[in-house]
Amino acid sequence: MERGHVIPMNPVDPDAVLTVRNMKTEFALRTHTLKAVDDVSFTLKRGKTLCIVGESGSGKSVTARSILRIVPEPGKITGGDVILHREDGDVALHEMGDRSPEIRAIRGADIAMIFQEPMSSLSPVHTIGFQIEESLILHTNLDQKARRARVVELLRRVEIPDPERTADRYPFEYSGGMRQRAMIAMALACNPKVLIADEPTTALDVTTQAEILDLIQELQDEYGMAVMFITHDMGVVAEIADEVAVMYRGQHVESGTVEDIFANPREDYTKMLIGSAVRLEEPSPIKIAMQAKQAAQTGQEPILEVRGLVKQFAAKRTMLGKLVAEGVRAVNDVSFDLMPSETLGVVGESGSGKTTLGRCIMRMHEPTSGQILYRGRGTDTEITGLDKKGLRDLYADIRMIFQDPYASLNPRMTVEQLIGEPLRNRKLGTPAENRDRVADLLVRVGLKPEHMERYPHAFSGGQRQRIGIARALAPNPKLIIADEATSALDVSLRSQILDLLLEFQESFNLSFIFISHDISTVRYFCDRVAVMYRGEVVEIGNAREVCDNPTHAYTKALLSAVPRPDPTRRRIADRHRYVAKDADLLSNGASA
Amino acid sequence: MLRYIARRILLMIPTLILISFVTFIVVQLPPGDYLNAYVAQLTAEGGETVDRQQIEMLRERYGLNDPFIIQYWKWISNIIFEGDFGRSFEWNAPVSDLLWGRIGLTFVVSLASLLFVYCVAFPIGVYSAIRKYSLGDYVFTFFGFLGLAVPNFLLALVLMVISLQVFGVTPGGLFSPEYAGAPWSFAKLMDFLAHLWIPMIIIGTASTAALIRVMRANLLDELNKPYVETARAKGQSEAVLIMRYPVRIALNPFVSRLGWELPALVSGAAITSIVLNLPTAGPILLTALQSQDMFLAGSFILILSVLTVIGTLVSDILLAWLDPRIRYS
Amino acid sequence: MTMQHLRRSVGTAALTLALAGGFSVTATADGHLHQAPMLDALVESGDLPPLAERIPANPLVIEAIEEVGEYGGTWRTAASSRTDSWMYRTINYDHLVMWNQDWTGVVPNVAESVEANEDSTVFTFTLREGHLWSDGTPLTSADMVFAMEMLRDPNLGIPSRSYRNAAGWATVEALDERTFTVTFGEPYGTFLQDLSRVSSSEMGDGLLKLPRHYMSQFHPDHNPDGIDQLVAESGFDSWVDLFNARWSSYQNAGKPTLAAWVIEDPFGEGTQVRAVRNPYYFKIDEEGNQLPYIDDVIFQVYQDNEVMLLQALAGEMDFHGRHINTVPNRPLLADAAEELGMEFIRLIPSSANEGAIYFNQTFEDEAMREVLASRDFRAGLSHALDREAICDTVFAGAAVPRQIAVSPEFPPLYNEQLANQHLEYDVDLANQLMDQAGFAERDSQGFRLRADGERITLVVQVRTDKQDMIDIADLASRYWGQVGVDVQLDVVERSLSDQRRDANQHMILMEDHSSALADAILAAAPYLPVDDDQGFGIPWFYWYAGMDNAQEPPEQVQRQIALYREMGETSVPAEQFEFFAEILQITADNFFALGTCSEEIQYSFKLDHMRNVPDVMHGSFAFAPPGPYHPAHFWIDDESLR
Amino acid sequence: MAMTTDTATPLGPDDAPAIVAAQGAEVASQWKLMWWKFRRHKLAMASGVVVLVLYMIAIFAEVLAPADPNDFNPRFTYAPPQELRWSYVDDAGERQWGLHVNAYRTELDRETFRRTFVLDEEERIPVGFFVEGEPYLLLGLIPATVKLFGPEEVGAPFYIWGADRLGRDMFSRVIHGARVSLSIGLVGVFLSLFLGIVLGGISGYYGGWIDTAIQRLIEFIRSIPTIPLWMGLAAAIPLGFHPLMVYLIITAIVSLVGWTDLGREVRGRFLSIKDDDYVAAARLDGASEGRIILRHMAPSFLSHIIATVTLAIPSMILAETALSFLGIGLRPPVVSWGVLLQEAQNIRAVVTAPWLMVPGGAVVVAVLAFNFLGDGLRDAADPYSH
Repeated sequence: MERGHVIPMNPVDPDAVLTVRNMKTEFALRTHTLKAVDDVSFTLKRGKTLCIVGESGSGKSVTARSILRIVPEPGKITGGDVILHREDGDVALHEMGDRSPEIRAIRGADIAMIFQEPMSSLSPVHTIGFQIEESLILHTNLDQKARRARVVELLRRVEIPDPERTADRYPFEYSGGMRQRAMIAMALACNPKVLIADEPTTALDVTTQAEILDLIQELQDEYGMAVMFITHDMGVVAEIADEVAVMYRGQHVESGTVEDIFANPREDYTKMLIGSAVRLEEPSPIKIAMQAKQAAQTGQEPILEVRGLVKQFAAKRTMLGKLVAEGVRAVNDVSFDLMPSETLGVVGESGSGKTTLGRCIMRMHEPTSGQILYRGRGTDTEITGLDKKGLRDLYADIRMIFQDPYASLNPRMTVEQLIGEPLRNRKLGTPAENRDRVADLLVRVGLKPEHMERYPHAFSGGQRQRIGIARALAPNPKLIIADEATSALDVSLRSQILDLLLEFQESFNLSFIFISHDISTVRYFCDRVAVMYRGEVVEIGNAREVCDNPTHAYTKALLSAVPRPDPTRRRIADRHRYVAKDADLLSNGASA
Repeated sequence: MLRYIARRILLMIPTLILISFVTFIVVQLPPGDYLNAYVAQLTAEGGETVDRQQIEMLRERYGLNDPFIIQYWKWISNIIFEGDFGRSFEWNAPVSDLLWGRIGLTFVVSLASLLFVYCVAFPIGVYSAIRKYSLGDYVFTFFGFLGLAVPNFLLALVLMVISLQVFGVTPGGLFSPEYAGAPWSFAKLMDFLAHLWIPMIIIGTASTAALIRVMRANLLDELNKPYVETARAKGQSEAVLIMRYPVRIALNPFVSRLGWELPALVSGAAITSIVLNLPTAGPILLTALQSQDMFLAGSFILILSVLTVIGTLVSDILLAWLDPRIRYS
Repeated sequence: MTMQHLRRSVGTAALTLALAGGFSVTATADGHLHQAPMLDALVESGDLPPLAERIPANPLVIEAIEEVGEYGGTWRTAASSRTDSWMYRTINYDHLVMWNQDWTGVVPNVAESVEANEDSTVFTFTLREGHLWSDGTPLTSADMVFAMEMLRDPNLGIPSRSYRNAAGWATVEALDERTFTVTFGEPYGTFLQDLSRVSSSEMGDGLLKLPRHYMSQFHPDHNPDGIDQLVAESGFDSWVDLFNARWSSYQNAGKPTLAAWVIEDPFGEGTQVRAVRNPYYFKIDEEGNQLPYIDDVIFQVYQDNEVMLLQALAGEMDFHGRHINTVPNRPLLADAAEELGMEFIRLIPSSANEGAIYFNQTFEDEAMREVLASRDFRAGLSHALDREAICDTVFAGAAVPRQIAVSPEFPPLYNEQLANQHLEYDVDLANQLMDQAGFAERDSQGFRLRADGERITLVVQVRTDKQDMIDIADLASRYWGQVGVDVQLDVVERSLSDQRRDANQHMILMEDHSSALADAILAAAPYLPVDDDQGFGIPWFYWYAGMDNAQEPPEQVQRQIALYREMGETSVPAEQFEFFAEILQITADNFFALGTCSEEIQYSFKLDHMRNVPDVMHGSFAFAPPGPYHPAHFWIDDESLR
Repeated sequence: MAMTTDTATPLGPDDAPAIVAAQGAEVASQWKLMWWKFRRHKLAMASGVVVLVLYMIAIFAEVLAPADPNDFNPRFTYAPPQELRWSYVDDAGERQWGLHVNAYRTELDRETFRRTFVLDEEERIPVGFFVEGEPYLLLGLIPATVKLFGPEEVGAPFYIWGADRLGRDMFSRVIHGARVSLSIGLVGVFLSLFLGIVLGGISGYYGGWIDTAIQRLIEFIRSIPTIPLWMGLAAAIPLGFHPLMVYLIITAIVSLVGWTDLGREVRGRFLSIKDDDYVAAARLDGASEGRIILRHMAPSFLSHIIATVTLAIPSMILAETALSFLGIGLRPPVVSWGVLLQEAQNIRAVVTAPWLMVPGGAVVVAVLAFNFLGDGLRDAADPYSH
């Protein structure tokens, strides 16, 4: 297909650092050959950032690896040219063997790469210092002292506090942000011409992400290297890209300058990507309609009242009383009300205690103190006081949607068994009736009744989350706690799922507690929002207000760190910074 | 690190108490006591008759009529407070005179086998992980299991017969006759090493397979961890990066297993020693158990167990030294 | 060389053993004495007194079986445990008296002469003049008195059968430096024979194993001041433990001995025991060479007889006669013999039976005892066995069918009926006998029933350590099954087997016995209940020995015991045989036990270069081969090995 | 991981998982998927067949064994194996077809006391299939006399794997030995599995001090060298016991040590699963504790347990042989591979009657088969991992 040539190639472009032409990479799977990279071409220019954007399975990471010829088994680079333009002339990487000394001389020296998982991408048993130094050993002939000096300098450059000391620390002693900085330092060790960043911020909190993005840009300005930035987040793209290449299913859909792409995308897929990102910038139309209705009916009493909820995780001790883990106040004196058919968003970064809050309400964690009053069924139910039996009944009213659609569905049960489980356990109706109910639910969540006999492994992530929702709805609940329900999904799927939830909220007037680290989804989905920081609710109020003009400093910082899918309104650079010295040390990359 | 060690040592204490107790139960289980066995052995071959009242007096003297717990307390308290392991009836000698030399050799042999096992298992494990499902992988695996499948004692006997028929020498024992009585000397050491390898291999074969599998499995897990890719992206060469990163990490479980291998090897040594006639704990322990020479048997089992517990400790410490994550938490 | 006078003065039966004429050193061929070259240096340096001062005035002169030998070399052999009689028989068979080589009687050894009184209660020994322990200390009657005191000491419990009889411990009196008496409460006619045999305890002749000047330090009565310190140093808890540890020749090199070789590397750490020449040994050859010829003896100690066998097959055993000289191993050794230059020595077997099956006549259970007591039933069982097949299978033809009896090779006591009654395989006869015994009734599965209608189930108790017996029992049970008798094997570890037996809990006991030759009298248990080494009447033995749990035996058994007591009053073998023959006749009539096979072939083996070893020996354990053939004068005819 | 986007593996969430490739995988249960995965493991498949065959042999020993394992025959002690022949040349020089073995001519050498066996080319012992034999009870109930194959006239000398020191047919003995040895493995494993699941389960599910205690216990048991422990325990068996009783006790002893591995395995699985989202989900679906454990948790570690169990069996079998070797295991007349090996445990066997070591071969085959099978099962145990 001719799309490969969408970028007009100018071989004598003076700024061109790396040219990729018609690259093809295939994975020979047992059943079929998967074209992970199918005829992709692009050019990286000095001091410019090329964002490769696409959803999971679009093959963007494989593209990056193909350049360095480090495609994992059973991947094979089957064609295309990769040419590195150096002062001393062009080098054809595609002619080098995967393990040849030539390519190795280029890896880490001319072209460096940073990866998504800052934890697992660093060896747990070697000091950060050594792992950085290794590149120097490989590509420079500095003596040990010089290398050490360089390492310290690099660490200082990426703003690692007290580099002399921390250089000898192990990755597990670093926080997520610090690790990623260390990775960057490692990549910069030999002043590469090209920096390939593969989803470097995906695993990080927004504030941390903002800082890392900052850093990368600074460094780019400083060293004038070309950056190839791989991401799935249109917001990030808008923030940092000079040029954008969109990939879908291994193919190069379209590319152009960031402004063009956002202003007038040509391809439907691109439109969809940008569209679904932009939609989340505004409250959902359905929501607005509902809120209008609700405005009419007033004077209801809340379906759920939380008062002074505290969860103190006990310090872990060994038999001999040695302290293993410090006790933490994951949830600290949290109070709020939840109205019928209202949605309360809970936002916060990892470690803010939002997940714990949700689980405390469900009594999956025992609250240390505080009250949880549930008014779902006429009488008031003091959840904290319920016994096992009482809880089981409660679980019919209050349901949960989990974050990970893979982990939360037992792979060994059929869809019918999964969705039917709550019905069966509550003996609501005969098997036959339940069967019909399951079929009905499947249709409602956009699946087919004949999917009942299937097992989860037959479904994609999005579909699984739908199954999860069906399971949550099965016993006609009144309140649903959705813990990062859409975080694991691709952007295009998120809005679909959220809309689906909204439909149900409308038809069953459900109440939601919607836990998320992602401000945009909250804005899109929630009536009110509570912002959590270190176990406390620092701000709570109408979603729109909180999102548009926050009062609390932290909220400001948080919001201002969120990248917007609009290249014309870049703002991360001049964002608010919430000064909490050890904030960085506290957030541990992945969200809890 | 020191605190970690201290803690582990503290944790050993209850285990040790339990061990000593169970040990004593075990040696007490068989019906009758040493004197029955003694009399039986004397009257064998139509030989001796013994003055029954003398036997009764002996039984009194050795407190064989005391209740179990008292006997246990006498035994253990003597060991703890006076380092006195009691007396071997059959050998007419203090247990400690018989104990240490043989225990020593037992552990020399066991550790030698341990060394052998690890030296064999490590490279093979790495190889068959990197060359997964290759011919070599299968071949090694097969021979590994073969070693596991052939009973030690059979292997020992066959090896001996072969070495007799082929080389005309009997490989039994750990020393040549001329050195058996002699004090330790360089020549004796050489002679010892010359004898060591047969038991070493025989005992080792049993455990090798398991360890190969451990190494292989762990390495397979590590091989496609992101940090390997990081190193690759740095331009490190395959050989170096594999040894430096995944292998280095896969080493931990490999090492931590060391503690569990030791008991197995000591057991293997016990059996093999009987066939190969090695002056280790095995043979004397067996006779002690059969002749109900309880203090001797008990002390042997106790010490062997204690040493294996210590072995476990050592392997844990080794692990902590290898893996900073354990060291620092 | 030595000869035995049987003097019968009127009315008295007394026995004297003495050295004819009393040899003197000068009487040797060239009138000079010679010693091993290895000793010359020591004598010159003065570390050792000259030979003449080291040996008795009248040493025991050994008449070589083949020829006068040459000094030097090592005798390589093996042992299996600390209490391995092979060691007693080879390097420690020096008792006061010993068997003569054709096993017709007893001759002096350490003792120069011995005399028994009329009723065999008092025995007077005379030691050799100038006889010294291996450390040069003189051997005197005082040693004997001390030793007896130790043997009797109830604290110690040193096993020593020879100095006890039914009436209890002997008393020893010193008449002078060299003469002493051993006195018993009751007649003990077989005392000297008993003294000549080895036992399964290393003690053997106890009087000679406890040198006073050495052992007395370990006994509080003799070393009241020093003892505590010694105990403390030794690491033992009590003087008893210390003493018991020290009298063992095989565990401490220190203990002086009279034997030809002195233990140098004792049992313990290593895998071998080594004994070196005793420069004070009291035997010389005809040419006045002090024995032993061989410098040292090395016993490799093995846990596993198979490995021991390997040593033999590797040609690293000069002469060996235990553990591995079994019929199953014969083919292997025979194959190796050719190239190793190995010779087999025929042992005249003393096998009363390899599978003696005792029917407990005093079994608790009434109904069952009735069955066991029926002679016809037992005879029936006996006829039900195809012994030819059994012996062929288990012993590859090296054993022949026989009841428990004295072997034809020993005419004085051979009893045709005892040996061969009910021997032939005849199923019909077997059934007929059992039917007429009153056990014709059978149950649904065709098993015979007792009077009370219960099935007869014979429980045969066999020892784990005797594979042959287990096999025999296994095969026998199948034959008995064919005549409708249900059998259950109860394979039991030895000490447990003995416990049960002594508690009279066994129903049917299986044992093996030598005592088919001259030793029949010494180990008479298979024939009459004078010891617990039998399975037909343990309580009867208690009755005989005046112990608890006794039961009065039936009249004919009492008759046997009476005869046995009478026999005890004479020390004259010929007379003893008369009494015992009568006892055996009663045994034959009682038929309390039935035999299966008795071994015809026993052997041991040596390498050609091992000289002065006879090619035929008496094999009986009691005879202690090769002891009576003077291992001290064995020699190695091979320069390279000397 | 919370926010998974595509890493190195091209199989992101929205490529339906690879396992779906196979026909009808959407509705394939765990066990079907495991079977598919296992099937690809050729060696394991083969081993599986071998194991199956072995147990068949054990069950139908009486039918397969031409002779009673305890039938002795004085004339054929240490008889070497006979060669099964399909044809022979008759007196007329014609080649005749017919399965047979040749009889021996045997004599006893009075010097070496060895029986020499010479194959008698003249005398043929015709061998047939489904021939009459000694009567026996099939599976312990059905009386029968038919043997799969054997000499056509009952009791004719027929030793295709030779005879032992009492002239018993090794072939029949090995076959009967399989019964005891294999069942010891099985029974032992189930005993230890029971212990392992109960204790390991408790330990893993409840955690806390119980966990610590049980972990200590396991640590303790594992720190005692097994052989001395066995020696002690086995020495303690009242030897008057009926062979069957001894058999059970021995099994118990063997498994007493063996359960610790299983215990750790079970615990490990429990711990890893009990915090999984889908277990939490089940709880929120109002499932009872019992149902959570049995319906939701058990299936996911059952497969792993099965694999571990399979891998545990060989060690049991080997343990039995070791005990028998020490003379503290099973005893004749019980026939087990261990017992047979013990009888081969002498120089004479190795040198002059190597066929006595055939049981060793049997042990090796069994152990290998179980190991490879277990390996395959372990690989297939989790069909959902990519």
